[in-house]
Amino acid sequence: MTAADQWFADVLPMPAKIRNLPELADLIPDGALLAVPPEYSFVPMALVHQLIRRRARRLRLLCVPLGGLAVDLLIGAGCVAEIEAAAVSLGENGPAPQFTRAALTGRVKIVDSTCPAIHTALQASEKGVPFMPLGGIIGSDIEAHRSDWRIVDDPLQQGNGPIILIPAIQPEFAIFHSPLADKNGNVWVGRRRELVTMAHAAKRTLVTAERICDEDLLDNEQTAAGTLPALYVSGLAEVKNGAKPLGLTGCYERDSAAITVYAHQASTDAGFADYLAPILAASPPASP
Amino acid sequence: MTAADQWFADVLPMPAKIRNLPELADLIPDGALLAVPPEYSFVPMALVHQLIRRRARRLRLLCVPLGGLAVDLLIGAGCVAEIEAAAVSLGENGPAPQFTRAALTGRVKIVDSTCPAIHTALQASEKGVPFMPLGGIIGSDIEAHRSDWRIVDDPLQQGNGPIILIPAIQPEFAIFHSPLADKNGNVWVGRRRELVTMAHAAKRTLVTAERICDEDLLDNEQTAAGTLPALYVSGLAEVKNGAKPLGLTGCYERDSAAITVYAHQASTDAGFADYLAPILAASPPASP
Amino acid sequence: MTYKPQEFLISVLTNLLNQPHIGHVAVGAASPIPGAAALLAQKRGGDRLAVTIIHGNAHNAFTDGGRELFDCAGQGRIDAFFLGGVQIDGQANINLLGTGNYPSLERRFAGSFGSAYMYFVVPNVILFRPEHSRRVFVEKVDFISAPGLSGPDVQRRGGPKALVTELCLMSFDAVVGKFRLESVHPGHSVEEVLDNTGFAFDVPEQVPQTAAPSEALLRDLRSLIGPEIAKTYPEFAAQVFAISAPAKGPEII
Amino acid sequence: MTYKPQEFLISVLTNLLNQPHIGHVAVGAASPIPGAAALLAQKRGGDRLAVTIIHGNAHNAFTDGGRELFDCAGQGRIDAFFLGGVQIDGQANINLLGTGNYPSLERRFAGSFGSAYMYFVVPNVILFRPEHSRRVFVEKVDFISAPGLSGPDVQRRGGPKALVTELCLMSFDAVVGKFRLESVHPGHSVEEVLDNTGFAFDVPEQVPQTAAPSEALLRDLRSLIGPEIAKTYPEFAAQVFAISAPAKGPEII
Repeated sequence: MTAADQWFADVLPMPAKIRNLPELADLIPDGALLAVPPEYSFVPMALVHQLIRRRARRLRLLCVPLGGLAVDLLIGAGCVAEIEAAAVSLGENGPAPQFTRAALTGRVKIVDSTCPAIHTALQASEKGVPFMPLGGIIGSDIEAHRSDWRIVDDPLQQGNGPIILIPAIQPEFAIFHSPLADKNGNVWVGRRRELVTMAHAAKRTLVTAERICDEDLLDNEQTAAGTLPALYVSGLAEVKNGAKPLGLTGCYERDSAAITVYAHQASTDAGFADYLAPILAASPPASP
Repeated sequence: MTAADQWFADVLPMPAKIRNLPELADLIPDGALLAVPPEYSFVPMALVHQLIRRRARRLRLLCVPLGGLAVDLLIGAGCVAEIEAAAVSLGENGPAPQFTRAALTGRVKIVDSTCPAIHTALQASEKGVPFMPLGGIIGSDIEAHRSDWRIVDDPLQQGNGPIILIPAIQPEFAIFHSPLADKNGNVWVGRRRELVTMAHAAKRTLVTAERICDEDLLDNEQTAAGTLPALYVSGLAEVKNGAKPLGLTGCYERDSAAITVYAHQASTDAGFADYLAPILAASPPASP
Repeated sequence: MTYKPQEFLISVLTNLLNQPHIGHVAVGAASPIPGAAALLAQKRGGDRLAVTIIHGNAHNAFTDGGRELFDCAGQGRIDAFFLGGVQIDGQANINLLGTGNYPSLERRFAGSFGSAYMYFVVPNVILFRPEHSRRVFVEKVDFISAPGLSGPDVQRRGGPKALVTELCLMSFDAVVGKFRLESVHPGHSVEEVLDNTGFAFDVPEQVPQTAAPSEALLRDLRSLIGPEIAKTYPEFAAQVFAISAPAKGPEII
Repeated sequence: MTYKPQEFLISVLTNLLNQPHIGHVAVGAASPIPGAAALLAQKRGGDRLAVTIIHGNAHNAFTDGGRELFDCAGQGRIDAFFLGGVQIDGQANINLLGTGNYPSLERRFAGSFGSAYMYFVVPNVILFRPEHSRRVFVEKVDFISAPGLSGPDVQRRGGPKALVTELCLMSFDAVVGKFRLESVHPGHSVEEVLDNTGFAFDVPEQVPQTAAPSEALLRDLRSLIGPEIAKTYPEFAAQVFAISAPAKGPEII
């Protein structure tokens, strides 16, 4: 798809980009490569639930760089064919049960990476270059199993020895949930700038937000500094509590008790099915 | 210098990092490689004046990526041995007279570059890698005269053809003038994020600020998003009107009339000397 | 309806931008005529066209620093961009740096800016250089800031598509590596273009006259775009549209 | 003065951090004991030591997203970092990913995180793994998340300097590629360490006992660091220092 095609399909007048949650989830086709933020960074849980409800299949997940509850749920619900991550866990609530099981059974293809390699791969896409170099890693078994990574001898020939080149990764979609967006499609990300890199690297970015305000976030130097411009946002939906049970900076804390319950239930197939049932049965949150 | 040495020398308790303008300028030795922001981005004019007063010599300037009034003044005042830039001009006020003359006489070594190559070279230092690839540029006479850049055949061997590798540039100092810093050494940069890259890439960063406030800029998610943490700031001085006659977002506009006067005066040696005289004679602005 | 030369050029550029394959145009620093054309094309295209004017904050959504323009173009998100040149040659090589035998220059200009990159990655580069003279349009530029053409082994999706001067509109065919005269502006002739161009270019048998701006276009330009471009280029807006600057930058923290 | 096992380990780590060549220590996610040690070392060193705790915002000045930790380390601005391992072997290779024959694993853990990079660029990596058993300390790890040693051709300024467990403190000598027992914690013996370690390591003739935390250190830890670490690890602070969580995150726009 050319730049022009993409813009044609995508850069509609801004108000048309504001959608409801099911419309947003429907934009993501089965098989899509999806960049997902880490547990500490604006995880779009409501959108993940909606993807499960619409029975998304064969998704390929890129964790930026770590996976957590969202990824574990999608795996358990059968939405995932492949996952690349530096690690997947429920953080302080322990291992990610469905991920762990999938890894041991081979039901999901797992591409193991390391945090800076994932950041670097996205930065390469952000800059439109086919690869970027990264220090370290040589001699790790991660590298030994990554046939897509390439060790080359110092291309500057300055005696710096071998270095790894990480190929660019261009996700088809980046998704996240923000505390605040505006009606023009600009989205607050604050200091969570991995979301900026994700959006720059991805072909399309879909965002849910606690609130969509009338004031343009770019009209004020202070909010502009922490804002991803609408230029990179293909779809936006207002969803209250869209990160729960995970936390959202300044809005609500992580519900550790709820995640402990999940960790327990998800450790068996029956328990996981019980956890999933109300998500599948729920109506998507109505748009305001 | 090892990381430990640098920290030892540099990470003093924060209040000790707040200095006055002459102390700040004295930290920059003759011969230093200095990253200077572009005309639109927080140019530290008062610090430049102070460098001229202290008769700094043999400075090497890296314009990020464009040079303007600050660079022209430093060249005219005899402070500069070498300059790397994608372009140098006074913007809407026309050519940079002292730069132009120095370029034609060969008095200053000029290393011609192109904007994204300078950003890329700093990003390489920011990531601690020896180089980064960059698209385009092949076949430009810029590239033909850059023996430090290297064209290699697609190292991934995916048929992408030749690509340029830009070696990392690590400035010894990054300097800029911010509208606001805090007493802990954190500095507001807003959407001027080239300053973040400059500071990450440079060994040391010296900042002047219109105002140093008591509230910690990191204590608030909104201001934190546009703040360079003190971690990267080696020296900080409060200097009112520190960017004048250039503009400073939200504080004052560019004084175009004053720069027109400069452009006129600087077009002759005698006129430049007249312009310089009051700067040389002035006492540095007193710290509050 | 009479119009100023700047308004005519804005009209020519606007028509070049109002094409279905252009979804996002970026305009570099110190480019009031291209900037006004971009805003006018946006307005007349029902806001389908996204416009980024790098100069100032008024029509500039970038929040990731100076590299974002180049990154954005590298991502394929910018479809059109303007470049100029102190010299432009028949292979569409542009020189923004100086004349003479580099590095021993006779005249030195600011430098190449981002041209060496943008020319490769933006699919529709419009060369805009009002002065149409043999001083500018030369057989071969003294310094290639950015080459008009690249060999088949070089990754390149971008390049020159059109050239707009005070005399005419040309297109550029990258396959044959040559400019082609598309139209001559009212009041000028093919001969005048030939006389003032130092490189060879194709001249079709019939060369149409460049369309003059319509009344509707001029009305939109003066009433809607004038005040907008004044936020970025107050002096230009005062001079061309007799509009005094309204806008102040947003307040900082 | 009595102390809890966690307080003892904090004390050991604090002493490792309070060294002139360590100016900035970073602590990864889910590391309350290293986090408390870093803050205590900072306090007892007269605030000379810079501390970054990645988990949450309380002691985390980073504002450039998830990559800043790695970029900062790549710049040489981080002098010390902590790593662990489900397995650690005698060459200081660490395994954070799983046991078995990768990719056909017997047990799967979260993954390697940033270890494969940080181990190369941070000069003083402290391996911290309380459980001291032959299950953890093996002859050869099943999967090398990050290698302890690299060949002479590989650029590497970082690597393991010390290993702290519930039983002892070891140092690592990258030249000979071997751990060395530095001290055994009170209540434990060299034999116990030997029995529970699956790899060979150097044992000096005299093995001192690891110093117990001083009263002053414990006072500082409980009164000054407890409330601080509670901002990041409320459950840990409640459990070890009987301090309930005070802090709320800063308010957003």
